[in-house]
Amino acid sequence: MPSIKSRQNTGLHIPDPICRPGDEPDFSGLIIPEAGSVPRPNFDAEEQTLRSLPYGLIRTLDDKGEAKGDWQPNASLESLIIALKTMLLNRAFDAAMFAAQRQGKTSFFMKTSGEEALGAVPSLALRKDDMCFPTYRMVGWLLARGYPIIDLINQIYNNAEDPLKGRQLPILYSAREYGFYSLSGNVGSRIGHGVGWAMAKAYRGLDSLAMAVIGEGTTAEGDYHEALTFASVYKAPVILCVTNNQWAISTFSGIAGAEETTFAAQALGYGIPGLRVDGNDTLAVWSVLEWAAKRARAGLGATLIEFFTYRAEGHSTSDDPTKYRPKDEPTIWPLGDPVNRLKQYLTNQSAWDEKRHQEAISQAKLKVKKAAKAAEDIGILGTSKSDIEEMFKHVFEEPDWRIKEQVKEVGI
Amino acid sequence: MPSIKSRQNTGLHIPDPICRPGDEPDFSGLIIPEAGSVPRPNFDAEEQTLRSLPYGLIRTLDDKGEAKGDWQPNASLESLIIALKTMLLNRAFDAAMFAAQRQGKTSFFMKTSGEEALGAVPSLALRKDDMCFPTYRMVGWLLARGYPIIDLINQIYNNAEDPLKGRQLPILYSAREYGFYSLSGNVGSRIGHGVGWAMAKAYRGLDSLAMAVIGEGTTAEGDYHEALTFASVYKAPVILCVTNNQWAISTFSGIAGAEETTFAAQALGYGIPGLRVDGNDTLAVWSVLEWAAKRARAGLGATLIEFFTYRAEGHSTSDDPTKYRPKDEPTIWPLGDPVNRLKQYLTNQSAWDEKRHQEAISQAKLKVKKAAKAAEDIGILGTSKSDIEEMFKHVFEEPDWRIKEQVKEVGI
Amino acid sequence: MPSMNMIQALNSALDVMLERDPDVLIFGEDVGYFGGVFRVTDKLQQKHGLHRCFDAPISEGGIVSTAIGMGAEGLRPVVEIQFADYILPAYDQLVSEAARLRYRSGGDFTAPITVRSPYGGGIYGGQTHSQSPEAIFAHITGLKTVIPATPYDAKGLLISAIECNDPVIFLEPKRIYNGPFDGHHDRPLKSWKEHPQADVPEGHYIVPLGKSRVVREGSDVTVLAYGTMVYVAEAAISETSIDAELIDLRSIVPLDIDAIVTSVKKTGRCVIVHEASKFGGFGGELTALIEERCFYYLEAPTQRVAGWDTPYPHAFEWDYFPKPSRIVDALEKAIRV
Amino acid sequence: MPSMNMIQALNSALDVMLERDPDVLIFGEDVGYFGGVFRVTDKLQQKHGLHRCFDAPISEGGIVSTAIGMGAEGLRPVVEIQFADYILPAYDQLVSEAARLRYRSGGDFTAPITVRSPYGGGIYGGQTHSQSPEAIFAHITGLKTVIPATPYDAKGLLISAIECNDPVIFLEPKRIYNGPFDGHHDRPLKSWKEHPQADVPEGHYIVPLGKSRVVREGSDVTVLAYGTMVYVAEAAISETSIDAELIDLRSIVPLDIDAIVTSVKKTGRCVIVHEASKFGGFGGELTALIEERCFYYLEAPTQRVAGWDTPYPHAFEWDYFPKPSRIVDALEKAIRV
Ligand SMILES: Cc1ncc(C[n+]2csc(CCOP(=O)(O)OP(=O)(O)O)c2C)c(N)n1
Ligand SMILES: Cc1ncc(C[n+]2csc(CCOP(=O)(O)OP(=O)(O)O)c2C)c(N)n1
Ligand SMILES: [Mg+2]
Ligand SMILES: [Mg+2]
Repeated sequence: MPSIKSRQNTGLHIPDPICRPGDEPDFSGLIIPEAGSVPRPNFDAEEQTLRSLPYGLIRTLDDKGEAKGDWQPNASLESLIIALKTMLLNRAFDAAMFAAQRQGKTSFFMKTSGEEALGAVPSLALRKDDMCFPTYRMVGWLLARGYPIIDLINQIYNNAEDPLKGRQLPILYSAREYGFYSLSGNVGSRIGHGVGWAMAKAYRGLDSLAMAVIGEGTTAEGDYHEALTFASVYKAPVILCVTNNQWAISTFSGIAGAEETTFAAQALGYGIPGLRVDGNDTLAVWSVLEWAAKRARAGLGATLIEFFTYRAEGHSTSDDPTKYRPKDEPTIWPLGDPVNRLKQYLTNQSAWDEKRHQEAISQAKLKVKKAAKAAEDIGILGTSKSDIEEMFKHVFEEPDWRIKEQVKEVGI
Repeated sequence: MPSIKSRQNTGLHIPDPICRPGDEPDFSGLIIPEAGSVPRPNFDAEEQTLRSLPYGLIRTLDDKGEAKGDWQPNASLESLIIALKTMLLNRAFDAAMFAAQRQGKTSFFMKTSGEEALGAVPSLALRKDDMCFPTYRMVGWLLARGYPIIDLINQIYNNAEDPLKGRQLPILYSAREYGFYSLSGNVGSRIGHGVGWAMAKAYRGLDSLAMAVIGEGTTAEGDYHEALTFASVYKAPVILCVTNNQWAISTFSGIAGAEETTFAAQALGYGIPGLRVDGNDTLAVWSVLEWAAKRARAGLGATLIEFFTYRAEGHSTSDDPTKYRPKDEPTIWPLGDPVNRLKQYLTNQSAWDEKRHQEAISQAKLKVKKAAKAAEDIGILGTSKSDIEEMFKHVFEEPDWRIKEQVKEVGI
Repeated sequence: MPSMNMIQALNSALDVMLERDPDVLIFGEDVGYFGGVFRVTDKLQQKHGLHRCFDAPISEGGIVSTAIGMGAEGLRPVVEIQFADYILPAYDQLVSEAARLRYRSGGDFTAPITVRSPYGGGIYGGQTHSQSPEAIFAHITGLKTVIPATPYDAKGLLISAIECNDPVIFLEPKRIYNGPFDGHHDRPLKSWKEHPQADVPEGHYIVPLGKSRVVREGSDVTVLAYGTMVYVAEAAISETSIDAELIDLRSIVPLDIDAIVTSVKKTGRCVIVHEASKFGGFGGELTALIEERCFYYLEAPTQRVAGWDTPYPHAFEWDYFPKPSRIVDALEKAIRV
Repeated sequence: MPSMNMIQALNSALDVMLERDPDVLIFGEDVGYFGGVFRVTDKLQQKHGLHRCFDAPISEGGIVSTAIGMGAEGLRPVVEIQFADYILPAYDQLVSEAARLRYRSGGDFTAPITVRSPYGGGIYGGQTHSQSPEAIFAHITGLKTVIPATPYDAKGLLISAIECNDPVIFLEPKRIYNGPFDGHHDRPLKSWKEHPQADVPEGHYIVPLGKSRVVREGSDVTVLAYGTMVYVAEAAISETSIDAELIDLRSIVPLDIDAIVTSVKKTGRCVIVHEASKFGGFGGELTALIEERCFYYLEAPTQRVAGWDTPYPHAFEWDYFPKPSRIVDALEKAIRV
């Protein structure tokens, strides 16, 4: 048995990020192509012609907020303004709920900071009959579609009006009518449901689609490969997305494979297009979704999209990111902030200005405040909850004798 | 609810092979590059420079049995003759054991027909301290290393000398001393063990490696992706191989994704080299293994190799392939037969001739016959088996009270 | 009425449901053109179309996951896992997703899927083609687990499972696909032909989930079994002069607790038989339920006859498989006092 | 002797083993630089090196699979699954591979791995951070399942698990990481500081697998518990005048059957407590074992107090979690006759 010392001469490679707390944050190794430099193929291009896309980075908005190149969405300025407002609402919502958790009104919360475009934009770019299989950082999808904020907060507070009846951890929403599939604490385990859903739509001869999203850390789960395989084999009308926000709790993306290649490159293994996109660039995000949706609706199958972004804050209310990465890393993220970049673009287009922006922020805060107040009036975790019978419902469609006996035992 | 009829207008794509029983077999869609046409990069080439390899097909032996191009193994003619003899032995073994199953001497058997190179060659090309994580079609590995044939048959007959003590289905061998990891009926579930084993070797600072093999059908399992992920992230010294023999029981490779791209292309998603090789071409197989082994031992990490071959007979003794594919498909497989091709090459090199070939066949048959006779003398399934105590051993290192009580209950 | 073996009965159930309900579709490894390694889906693709019954990649997790998504959308997928031993890669999908979807979404999404899988031993399948995993499903709230023991039940229960709006694990005792097997492996094989339970109607009918079947009435002792063990127990009983009441549970979730309790209160004694390893198996739950509900009626400890606490060993098939003589011993023990 | 909470005790066990045995290494999600979401591996990477304690991809199947390969080679990997709820994607690897490797290879290969995972409820973790999956491991031949309930045991049992040549599932009751929790969620939290079982030696010592611990001797009724439930049961007992004998099982495989039988024969009554759902839970097996071995000593039916047969509901945490009053009821029922 070799001594411990000899093990120090290990040949085992363990990826390790270049910066840790106390170090100067450094993104100099990041290659960021110019906005507009990636050409946009026809939506029905053969996969063989698309094999360089995973290694590029589709960007539309440049540093000055100008839209460059082919990847221009079919989105009106009005709808882009809605996207911006949704992101601002998302931010106000996150701030309020984060504070509420700190005040003990709920047990847990997760913010979307830095990734706001990735909830709002797909919600607007896709159709009402499409279904999103989201991650826990996509509340923007619901906000964009007008889901009542109070219901989000009722769920977070698990109060008597919680649409999920107190059964779920905060933020694990479900809203079928809004195209938002049931979340769960397990990461990755619903990506294949998106494929199955999409196959069902194709089976019915309909042209609606599914979008299923996973974090870059979670791509290591077997579920992800299985979903990609089924999507490819059956040409399912599904848009599979990886939100590469560089971090998975305390773990940098190198532990998920980012040292070796891009996440979009996974597409090559399944013979489907793989797009790598600046996730903080609303126009680019919108445009790639349009492209992939057109492809899916035309029966040409799945697309994999890597949204390249940055998780600007902690993983959740249980996390302190300064324990494992430089404190100011978020502020120097070279792809900027999705809100600022869209704001700049709309301002350049004379469709927006600082005053309207501040108004929108105030309105967003007010909306959230009102909803939070109303929800709080109903109650918060510990002071109000659904009827205890709800604990026993929906295990099955009809309760069996075990449930019936246990309901009695509880004395309901 | 749309009527059944409207469902006939389904948009769901289900891959279906072009030929079924009764059809003329047809491989005209198969693109087969000329032998020698794929250049051999340096073993330490950067992954970025290797991205076309998964779309080619590395071939060395041409139709006339001449060795072409850069992918030439460092194998002597003597060792190639050993490979050939091993393949002939494999064939004799398969024939004898298939017949034995038909005669009721065992419950089950699986042949290697058409894939003989893929057991024998790695066994010879890799080192004694390397470990193979095989599929059930790789008995050639053991034969090449001189594992006693009688012990293989004792295992298949589950007789009193069965090294696995009657616990395993026939052919699910385990032979640590011969670098052959324990097989199991579950497909795919040991590929990650190969990665773990390789990581252990690297951890110890050793330069031995693991080779882990999976069928093309089984690549759809999540285990496969997880193994590739870990292999890539930790740069494990492992050679991951996909035996693409076109079929998974009755299912053609299109159901595993072959309609969309090659299996070697999966490598691109992990940033590791992906080689696609004519699996019936002994020289090419040997050469790619050398290349990948050199890379692994140098600390450059994993390689994925697709062995392109054809399962020339039924899946197992339980299977009749004429139920789902044209009867004569095997005979027109355009990449020929590994034995014939190597024979032709060695003959061209004046290292072999028909007479020696026939002698080798006779010797192989004799060896197997002797071993089978000796094994049969010990006993066959139903007439001889390990001590019944063996049923209860090795559940744990030390039996707990349950085992002890049950041993008593059985009355041992 | 046609006589069907269990495979034909299952095939008929699938055929009927494909015909009746356009939302039903079937997929799994080798189930399409080939019709399944046990032929349960034979000719269904040819009859109903490529998209109604098709092959799937070798990915049990992917199969179940895809089925859940389809089920959430509104289809009623029926998937086959080639052997129950290979259901484990899909265990997370079944437990964390299928079983929990209705509850966690407040009924917003459901998983009306059926997961068929041949299970159990006695076919020289060795460690990985012989296991009986029912206990790991019985413990999971939100899953139903059904195990037919006759062709009639196989069809009627499978139709019930497909029509059920909850996820159902449907375990098919493969040893009795072709004939009832009484555990005497050295005697001639029986076929279903002569068996009254092989009279299977052509069309649609159901056997409700959660209702057991009294195979044989009796007053000395209650015997609880399911799957192949129903016949092994029947044989064992017939080899004694004990007047045992044999109950085929048919489904372990929902469990027909009333029938069990009524019978045990009548007989005061109970023997439970299953193929799975004893420790932590479903027999423990049954024993506990009986003790909780029939304690003052019990005249002897409940006996469990089960597989040993070892993996399923190929060459020791008949040493491992709970054989009639072990059940006879248990019956005698149960009535001794 | 230093006072340690359970996290510190576990950390110390890992530290000791990394120091003693170069074949020991640790990996799992977030266990490296950060030291684990519950801090159990805090500073181990910094102290022992990047390759001795490192982060893994989010892939529980991959983590266990990799560990098995390392274990087969000769290393002793200790892996963390961040929450026991997330162990399911690795279930096939644990059952079909880790548990079976020694047996099927005739001892040629073994899997001396330890799979640590925080489990159980009472922390407002909701459905997917609160489950107790021990029953699905107990049924699997070839796996050991260990559940410590004190800092002293946590360290001694973890060292035993790592040194064990069989695969061990090591479930850590996360509710008592920082202090014993008696189920009275509305009372002030206790810390380990004052607890005698928090005196934990710095160095190497073991608590053997398969030996239970008598928490409290008594003669009226035997109470079997493990994990957090040991303290809830202790509180319940103290709220009655019943002289109960409380046994902390410590490991459910191997199970200390002798201690259980001796105690139940003495008291003639038994209450079993676990957090997992009742149906098909480990309490069923315990009840059956006791009935089989102590039937003629039993004066009342064994009582099971367990989680309801529903998923673990976030807002109903304290309605779901088996609380002292439910155990009090069971104790009273058990001694009534
Ligand atoms: C199956 C499973 N394993 C582990 C966890 C614990 N966990 C929750 S979030 C998370 C990190 C996910 O990272 P990523 O996929 O990158 O998503 P992000 O949080 O960055 O959006 C982990 C490991 C889990 N919830 N489910
Ligand atoms: C986990 C698992 N699922 C399913 C099976 C049943 N099965 C055995 S072999 C096989 C086909 C494997 O095909 P492939 O991977 O192409 O290997 P080949 O037989 O062609 O060598 C299947 C589905 C199994 N053994 N294990
Ligand atoms: Mg992330
Ligand atoms: Mg194959």
